[in-house]
Amino acid sequence: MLIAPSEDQAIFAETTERFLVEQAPPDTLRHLRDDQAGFDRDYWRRGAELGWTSLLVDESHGGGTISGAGVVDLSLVAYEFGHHAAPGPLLATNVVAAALSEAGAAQADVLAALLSGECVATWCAPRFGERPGEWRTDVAVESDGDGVVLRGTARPVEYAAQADHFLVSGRDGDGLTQLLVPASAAGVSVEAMATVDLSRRFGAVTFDGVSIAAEGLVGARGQAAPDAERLMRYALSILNAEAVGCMQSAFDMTVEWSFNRYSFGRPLASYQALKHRFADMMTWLEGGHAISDVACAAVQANADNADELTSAAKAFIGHYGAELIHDCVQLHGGIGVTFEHDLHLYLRRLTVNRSLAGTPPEHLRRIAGLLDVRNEVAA
Amino acid sequence: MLIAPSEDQAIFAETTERFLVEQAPPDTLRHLRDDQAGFDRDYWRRGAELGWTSLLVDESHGGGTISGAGVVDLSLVAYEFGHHAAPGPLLATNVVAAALSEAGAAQADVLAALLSGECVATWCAPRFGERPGEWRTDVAVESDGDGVVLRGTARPVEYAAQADHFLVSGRDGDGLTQLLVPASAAGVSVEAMATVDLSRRFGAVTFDGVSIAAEGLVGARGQAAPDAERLMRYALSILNAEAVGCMQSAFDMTVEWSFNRYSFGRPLASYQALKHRFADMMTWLEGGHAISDVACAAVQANADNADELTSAAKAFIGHYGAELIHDCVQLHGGIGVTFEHDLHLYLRRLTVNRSLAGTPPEHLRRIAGLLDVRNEVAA
Amino acid sequence: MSALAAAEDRGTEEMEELESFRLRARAYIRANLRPMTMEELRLDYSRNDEEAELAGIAHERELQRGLFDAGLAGICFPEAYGGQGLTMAHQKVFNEEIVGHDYPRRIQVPTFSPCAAVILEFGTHEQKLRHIPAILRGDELWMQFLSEPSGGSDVAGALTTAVRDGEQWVLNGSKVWTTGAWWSDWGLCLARTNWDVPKHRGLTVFMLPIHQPNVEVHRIEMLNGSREFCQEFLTDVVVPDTDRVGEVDDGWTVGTRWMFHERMLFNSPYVTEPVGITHGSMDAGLVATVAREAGLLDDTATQERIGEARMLELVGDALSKRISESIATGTLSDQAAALVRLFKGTAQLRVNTLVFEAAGSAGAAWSGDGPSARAALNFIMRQGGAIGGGTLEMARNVISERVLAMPRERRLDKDVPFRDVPRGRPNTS
Amino acid sequence: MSALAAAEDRGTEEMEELESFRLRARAYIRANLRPMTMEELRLDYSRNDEEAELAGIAHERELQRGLFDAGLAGICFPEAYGGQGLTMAHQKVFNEEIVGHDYPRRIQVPTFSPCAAVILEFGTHEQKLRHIPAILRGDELWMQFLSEPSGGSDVAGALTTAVRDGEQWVLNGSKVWTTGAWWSDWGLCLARTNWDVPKHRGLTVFMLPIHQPNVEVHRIEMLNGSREFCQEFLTDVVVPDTDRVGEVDDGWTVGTRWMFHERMLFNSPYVTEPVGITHGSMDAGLVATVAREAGLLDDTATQERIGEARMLELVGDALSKRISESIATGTLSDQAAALVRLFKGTAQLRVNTLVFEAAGSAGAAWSGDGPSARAALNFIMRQGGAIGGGTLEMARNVISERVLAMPRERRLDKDVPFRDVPRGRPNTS
Repeated sequence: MLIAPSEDQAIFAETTERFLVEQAPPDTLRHLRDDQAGFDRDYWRRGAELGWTSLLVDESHGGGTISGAGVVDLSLVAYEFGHHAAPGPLLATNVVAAALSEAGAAQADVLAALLSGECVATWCAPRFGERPGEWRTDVAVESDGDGVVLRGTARPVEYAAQADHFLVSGRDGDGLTQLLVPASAAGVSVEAMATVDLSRRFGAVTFDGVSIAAEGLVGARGQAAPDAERLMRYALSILNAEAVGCMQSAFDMTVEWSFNRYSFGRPLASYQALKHRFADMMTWLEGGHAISDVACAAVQANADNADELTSAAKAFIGHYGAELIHDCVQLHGGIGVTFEHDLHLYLRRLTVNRSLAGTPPEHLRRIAGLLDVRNEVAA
Repeated sequence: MLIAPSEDQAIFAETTERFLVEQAPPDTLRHLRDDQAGFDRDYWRRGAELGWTSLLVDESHGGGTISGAGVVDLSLVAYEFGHHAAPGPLLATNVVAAALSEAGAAQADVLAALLSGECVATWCAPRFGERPGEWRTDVAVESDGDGVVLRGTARPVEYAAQADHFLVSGRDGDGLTQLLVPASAAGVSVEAMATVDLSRRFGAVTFDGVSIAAEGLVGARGQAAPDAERLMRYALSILNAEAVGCMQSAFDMTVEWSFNRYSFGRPLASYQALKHRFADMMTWLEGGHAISDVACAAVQANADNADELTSAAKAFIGHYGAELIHDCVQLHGGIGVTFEHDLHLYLRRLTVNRSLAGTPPEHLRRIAGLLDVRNEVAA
Repeated sequence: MSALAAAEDRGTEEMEELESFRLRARAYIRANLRPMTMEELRLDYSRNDEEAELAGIAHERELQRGLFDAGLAGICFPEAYGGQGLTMAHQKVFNEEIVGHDYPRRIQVPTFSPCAAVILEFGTHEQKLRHIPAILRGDELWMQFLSEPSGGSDVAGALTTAVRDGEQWVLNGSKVWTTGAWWSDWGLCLARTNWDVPKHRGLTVFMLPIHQPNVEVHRIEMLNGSREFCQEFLTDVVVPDTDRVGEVDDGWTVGTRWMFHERMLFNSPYVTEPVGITHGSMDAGLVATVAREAGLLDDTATQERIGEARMLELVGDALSKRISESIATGTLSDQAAALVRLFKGTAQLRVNTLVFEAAGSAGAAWSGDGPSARAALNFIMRQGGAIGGGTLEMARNVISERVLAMPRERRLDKDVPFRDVPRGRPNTS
Repeated sequence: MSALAAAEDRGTEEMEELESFRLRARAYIRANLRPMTMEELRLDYSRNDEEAELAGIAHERELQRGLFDAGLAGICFPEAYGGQGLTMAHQKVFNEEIVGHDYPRRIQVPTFSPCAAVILEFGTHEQKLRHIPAILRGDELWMQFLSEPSGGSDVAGALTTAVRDGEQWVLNGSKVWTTGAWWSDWGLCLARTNWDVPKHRGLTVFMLPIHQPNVEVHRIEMLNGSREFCQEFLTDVVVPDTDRVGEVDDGWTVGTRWMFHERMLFNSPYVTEPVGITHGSMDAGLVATVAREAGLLDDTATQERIGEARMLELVGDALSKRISESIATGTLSDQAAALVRLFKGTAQLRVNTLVFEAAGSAGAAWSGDGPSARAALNFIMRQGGAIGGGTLEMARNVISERVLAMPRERRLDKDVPFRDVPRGRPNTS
């Protein structure tokens, strides 16, 4: 998280944190395992009132930021989400709201409902292709009279069974097309998928010849590759900030534990082998904070190196974050691998974030690809 | 090294060790940096008298083993070579001698000279191909009257500039052909290459239309792929055992250092963070011994899993051996990265062995390839 | 009395020849124990099918009873207590013959070793007569009441307290990490009987039935959903003094041997262990399976992961063999077993990580119950194998201090009454 | 006197405005210092071209003299000692303007900081008058005579001894890891003046000329062939008491600040440091260069290696910035610099390994002097960056003990006369 948030940002983050501490304590999270939706609609509406859904939406469309830097503000919320392993479609809703806002408040009614928290939408995102700028998707868009028809399956889609709308980035000839598809449209079906996170839900969304009128288009046909790039940056910014929140929680719990837990008459914190591991963990933690913040700032500024930095953040936090929390588990001993302990809440969240929107190895290759492109441009 | 060598094996290993301690102490090794050949011919002849060159050669061709298991006996010599970072063409000579012996004492005079240490030969080895059983080489063999002609360059070739003969495994149509080429043959040239080892020498050997009569063939034309497989197993067995010797030397020196060196009034060996690293190092060391021995035994027995085990040994020892010696350097502090210290002698030897005949990543892929082949056979 | 001593007692002239024993064992096994692959023999606790587990236990009791009746149970236990009075060599023959067949898997450890082994070594004649034959018949399944929630790696720091009351003792406290205490019969329990002497000098060992109102067994859910482990709460559990094992306050003498038998694990002469079986296999092959599902099999990075997992498995096996032989030949002390523990524990972590990496995006969410599910659950449970059975940190301590003879860590629990040993952060508020 | 205090002394009304300073600096730089890329500015000690190095040093002395004459040397040093008496903000402006130009690179550290910084803080008026202007003119280049062969990470454990002899001191001992002592003029030397008090209470700091018969400078060859470091042997070196810095036996008061200035390194107000320059760059780009040579660029495993190296570089830069800001804003103590040290040291190791892996078989033997040669030499020298400038182990101690406030390691060198501190394994023969 930011070293020096503005006063408004600090208040904003604190308000969210207070809300989450009260609404989503660990025991509640454990119970959400058996809840089909994974979150409560009223909880989500109240979060929206706190500003969770407006940060990537232009003021003229009903949105608004805290500091003028919406991505950075959103990363503060995401950090708290990770810090408390909080439930709710933060990523899904914000990415779709951003897409609608950036397309000039396409589907203004849906956007308004997303902003108020009345309605939930999610993104059927494409996957990274071989080279930077290339995308893969298993959903195809074809012309059908004035409108289009969709065929194929997107997976995994966050909160697929809970979403009222899907933003689909589908293959359309050589390009991508973005559409908003109501969950109620004929031919749409969702099959639930399993995950290790207790509160998040995923599904495979199948479009079996789904007809969508031209009004359903979000932007021009075949031109959505840059949109996908931008939405992916938002998604990665949220995933990264969340994961850093998880790292911080696990680290803090374990430092505390190391002072309280005695073995052979001494606190764990007095054993040099463990002290040195805490030192390593702290560098990973601070490295995670640092690269997440730098990457969010670059996304906000639409900087040239925004992709490289988000990928570096995703790969670093995914790998070292998991190593950090696993080592926290190790230092807790047996209790750390039990369901009744809280540590795994953060491990679960981080584990899923690690594998969403490109695993660490995929992002490492993406960085190599970006360097390659840069060298070609330079040559 | 073997946990329970036979009495004869123990005496054999000890004799070699005594000889090396006397003939190749660290100061001598440091001076060899400036010696063009990297070893002394007389030293090598005396080593041959100790039995260094006979172990892979059939008794009927003048060879002989200690225990009946020549590969295992040779691994004892190789271990001592690594243990003392000893100079001399151990790998090169033994592999060529094995090839000549297995081809029915082809070139009996050369074989005899190799056995006595009068003459040195080396292998222009092929590299691993995409899949198990496939080979790559940049030397091509073509028919030329009754004989053949060679074109291309082999690199890196151990002791290329010092060798009197080259055993070449060259591409011949779809297969490989093995030939023995005198260093003096017209069209042969050697360009020296650089390396980090102080005593070993490497070169690139170019065959610029070198004509070789049919008698130069070692085995039938185009049929040498299985020979290459076998010779590569010998080469890997030697490289692995040597590298384990390096690990043992570095580990022993560093354990000793940790008891002797005091910091803040306590020996390094009393610091838990360091103790735990010694524990890790010891598992790698013992793991290295274990897999090297198991692999040598499998090569000796021509077992089905000999390739898988040698590759596992090569990858494990290459990676963890380097990590082990590097950590030994770290525990020595500044003095460990100076030329006047002895530690780097073992680091240099191991580093070169690690990268010869397939790097650890290449061997990992080879293991995957072998598993794949096995699964295909099973399916 | 050691297995060897038992055999010598009997006199070698009357002892069954190895070959005749082999034929007898083979005949019984082929006639009575159905063929099973290694894969089928592997225990999978993650299913959580309570009924199936109870049926499995009942089946194993029957198998054990069959062996007992055939004169094949307790090969290295003395005949006086229902065993066969044979040698480790006979047990090894049996271990060879049992390969590929069903056998009572769950009740080898900890019932035969360390529990029965400890009773055999420290129990009174009466205690042995009462329990060893019952154990060998499959009538009594035992658990170790050893670890405690407060204890971590420090088992001698037991807080469970036994207070003497005439000819009986009253126990209070909690034990944890017992596998399947809910279907076991007896617990071997380490308890503190004296708080006014240093840690190791105030412990005593007791035997107690698990199924009694004053013992509450709670099943613990692990991160992969497994509920194999239990925690027990002991409230005023009454144990007659005749169920004490070893002397009062001398429990650590028993404990030291107990730990030794625990280290021996499947190498114990009291344990049947099919040759070649692997415990907690590393599942290196899962990397390729999962990568195939994810469509990543062709990339070289995945191939390196597949190769690395297999390499670790092969080195682990080779190391295990080397260290066993080194211990057997006396080249290394039995403490060197910690090298295998550390290597395999670390390798297992790494393999679980490689599998998860190979799973690609399926690590986030998956359909069905296949390899991807296992990849993800094994990943979040990754440290389980680095904690259970002694943490890797303890293994590193053992290797550096016991094998390499480096200076021991400073302990603040020596030479002071146990009640004065710091057991938690002082209240700073 | 701190840089800030110096500035305040002078009174802000007479101080040069930042913008006018910027223009003056820019004008001088453009007119006098030739353009140089970051790559050209990077010092490469592995060449071992003695003549070129001496020429470089002579050139830097000239550059420094030019700056001095132009009123641009010692921006934060007091005017009384030849400096400009300006602020850290002025130094930052200078650091911005100097980007892309030649400047006296080698003599920033350790001459200006920590050496001149320590003299400024603890020297007498006479000492400062004698040395600071000479330093700012480029006439005196200084080295730290701090580490000792016996000392490792424990600099306060110095064995170099100074014995008082009337108005002078006689020094004997050995110092090591001085960069370029063979072309330097003066050494700032920590020596033991009292063996009968605890370690930190018997040290004193001295200044001494390096080029004198009683100081023998030996150049050390490193594993990559570099001979940048020296060891010095001091035999009966006579130092007048007037060249003592700070009080007798109070050298650790000086030493503590000395260490502080050393931690500040290139963030010191006394050091010119072009904005954006990287020290000991990780050379992440070398992975791709080497892989291209080896023909391995297309495989995904190599791509992961390229990406990993770049990732570590980017995170290192981000972390460095974050920690600097955290220290500047007081969120973290200056000890948190150890986080950057640890991260970058570890990352550098890893990058060197990745480069070597990408080199494939060229790691065994190579032709020519290109990237493959660098890959191999950097690999065998891999730990250099994890040792020099404070080991990573010390960084881990600092982070856990000073930043996380975990209990300090037990030290056997406290509260006992230094002569009684164990300094090696007792003779057991």
